[in-house]
Amino acid sequence: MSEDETGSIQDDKVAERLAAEALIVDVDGFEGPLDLLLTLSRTQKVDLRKISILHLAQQYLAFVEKAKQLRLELAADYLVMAAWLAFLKSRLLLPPDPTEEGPSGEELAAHLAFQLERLQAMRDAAARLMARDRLGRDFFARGVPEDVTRVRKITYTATLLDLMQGYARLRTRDEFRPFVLDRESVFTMEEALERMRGLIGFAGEWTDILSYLPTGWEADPKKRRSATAATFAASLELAKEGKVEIRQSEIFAPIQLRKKDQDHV
Amino acid sequence: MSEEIDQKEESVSEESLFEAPPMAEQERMCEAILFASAEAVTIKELNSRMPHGCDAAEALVHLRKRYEGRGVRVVKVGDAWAMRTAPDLGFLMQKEMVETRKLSRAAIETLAIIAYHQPVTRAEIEEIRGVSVSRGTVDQLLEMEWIRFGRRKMTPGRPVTFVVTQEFLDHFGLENARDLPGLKELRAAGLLENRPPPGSMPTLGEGDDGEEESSEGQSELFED
Amino acid sequence: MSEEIDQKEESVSEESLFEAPPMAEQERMCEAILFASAEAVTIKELNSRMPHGCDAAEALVHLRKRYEGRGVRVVKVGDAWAMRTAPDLGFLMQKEMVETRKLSRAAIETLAIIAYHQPVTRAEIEEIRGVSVSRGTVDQLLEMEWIRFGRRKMTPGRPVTFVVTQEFLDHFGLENARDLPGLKELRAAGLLENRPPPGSMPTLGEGDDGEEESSEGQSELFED
Repeated sequence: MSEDETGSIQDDKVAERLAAEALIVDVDGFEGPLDLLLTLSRTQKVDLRKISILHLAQQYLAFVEKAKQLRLELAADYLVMAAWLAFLKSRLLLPPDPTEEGPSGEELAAHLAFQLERLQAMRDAAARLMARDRLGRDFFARGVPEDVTRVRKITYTATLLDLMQGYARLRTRDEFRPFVLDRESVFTMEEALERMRGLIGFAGEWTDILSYLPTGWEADPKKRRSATAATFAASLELAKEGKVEIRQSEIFAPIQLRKKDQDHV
Repeated sequence: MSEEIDQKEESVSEESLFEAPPMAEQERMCEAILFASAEAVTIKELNSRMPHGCDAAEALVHLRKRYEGRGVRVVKVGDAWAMRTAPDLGFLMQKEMVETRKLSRAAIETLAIIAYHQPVTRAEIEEIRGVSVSRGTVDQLLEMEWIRFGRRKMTPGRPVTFVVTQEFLDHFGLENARDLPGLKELRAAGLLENRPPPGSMPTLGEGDDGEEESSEGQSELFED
Repeated sequence: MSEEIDQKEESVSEESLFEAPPMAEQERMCEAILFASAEAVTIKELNSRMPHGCDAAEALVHLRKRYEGRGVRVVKVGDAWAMRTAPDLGFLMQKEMVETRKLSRAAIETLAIIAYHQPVTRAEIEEIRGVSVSRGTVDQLLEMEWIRFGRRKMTPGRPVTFVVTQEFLDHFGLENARDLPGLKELRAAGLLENRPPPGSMPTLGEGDDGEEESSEGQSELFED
């Protein structure tokens, strides 16, 4: 924790003097008054725990004076700290006044010492942290990570509001658009029934019901599906009415029908 | 810590001037290089990266043997070497991700119609939506177990009907499909801006249901 | 060869319905998963990717041991695990070295303060450093994914806190935030405390919020 550990102290007197001058010129290089105090405290060359806060306060005030002479602009917080240190200095120098309220000069000094020590401790910790073996510098991760295939499982969801809005949308739309069913590719059972009633008279032999599909409905799969379903449903309806017979030799085999011959009954 | 490493590094390079590191150490080096490399590494490159005097080819023989039967293997790729996970463990390289998506508009509308008009046939849904209902939409809703087949209608062709399921009610926090807000409430909630022309549509909750069967079917459905 | 593999795969998935694969096999699986991933993998994810009934935690104990002294190590990073090359072989890896962005002194200090004092508020960081923390510094650390937001403090204003991430631990080769160098000593010396200033000290980061809690919050974070 002592400043020697940081290795930043320079024993060389020339270097020290140069550093002191650098302090003045490079005031912007400090990260605030606490940083400046910490740097100044290094010149005392003692453990931070044994540092003389009074001496440090004097050093700081001298620094601020010098900066003013050089007409360097000091940020407000440096000046606030200077004012406070001047106050602290007077407290430390004058014999304690028992009538005075608030913390004693010693208490204030102790806290400042604590702050300095804590900041130094964090700097040391930071240095130790950065000196650790580090990923990408000292040790390495897998060079060719293998992709993890993400098996997507999609679940769909909707809220009650979605549902209500959807329904409301439908109901509202009806007001603007008279209801028209897109029947272009829908062949209804009624249509199929009508068509088959006309044709059934000719179905003396077993005939695949697919041959009853209306012309022009075979090509488009959508239309074909609709027509097939409707024709099949109509065939069942006709069978129920006793007009035709239906047979299928096995599952998925063609469904055939023929006119029910009254003679065969 | 870093000092230690520096020392070691130094000692290695010092040694390298005289003799190569022990084979076990060379094996470790090959292992680390193959692991960290983005591409397969040739023996030549291994040798050039390892301290002078190393024999990467020999080290690889040892390394390959060490990984035999492990979850990772040392393999030759062309004239270079690489480490790969064992092929029989390929099935571990997948991760199931559950993604939640919004139901499509068509599906929501179809679902809403089923919920409000159940039991309802496909033809009826198409009439209300004004477009044909794709098979996919119905299948999706069936698969989600939000709708199921209801009783067949006693109309020509005895078409199948759709009704909503208990899962549907659970998901939407409904006790009963009849708890769905009626048109009046939808309007009060600002979801319906205009008045629909009177009698244009059978509605729930407004008691103008033309089809007796549907309300019958419904109460039957939800009584239990 | 491929047939053999298929059979093996089959038998594994068949077994998984009844009992977990043998520990040696589980170790291989952990090995393959960790090997294949550049990022650390949590035990939870390992278990979710391995067949049902596997115990990744136990398999990892074996695996870690197996890799002791090798060119590649099995390391713990927070509650996750990863494979990393041995740090003493870093000198072989010039090719893989990534130039890490130079962090400013402010960023390094801020990072250290967050690591040692976490969860810590911005005001507390400012109190320790004696200067205000620039937004850019915090942003940079967040962007590098070395810090993240922790829970808010239960003090007036409910200020957000910062904590270090798993990526931080991984980068600095730490198993745990408790393994930070010198943490114990610093705590014993009282240097991780947030002593309120006596009377009217000039403090930065005004409106500093109840510092009493920080040590509490910290013990919470470090204790388990």
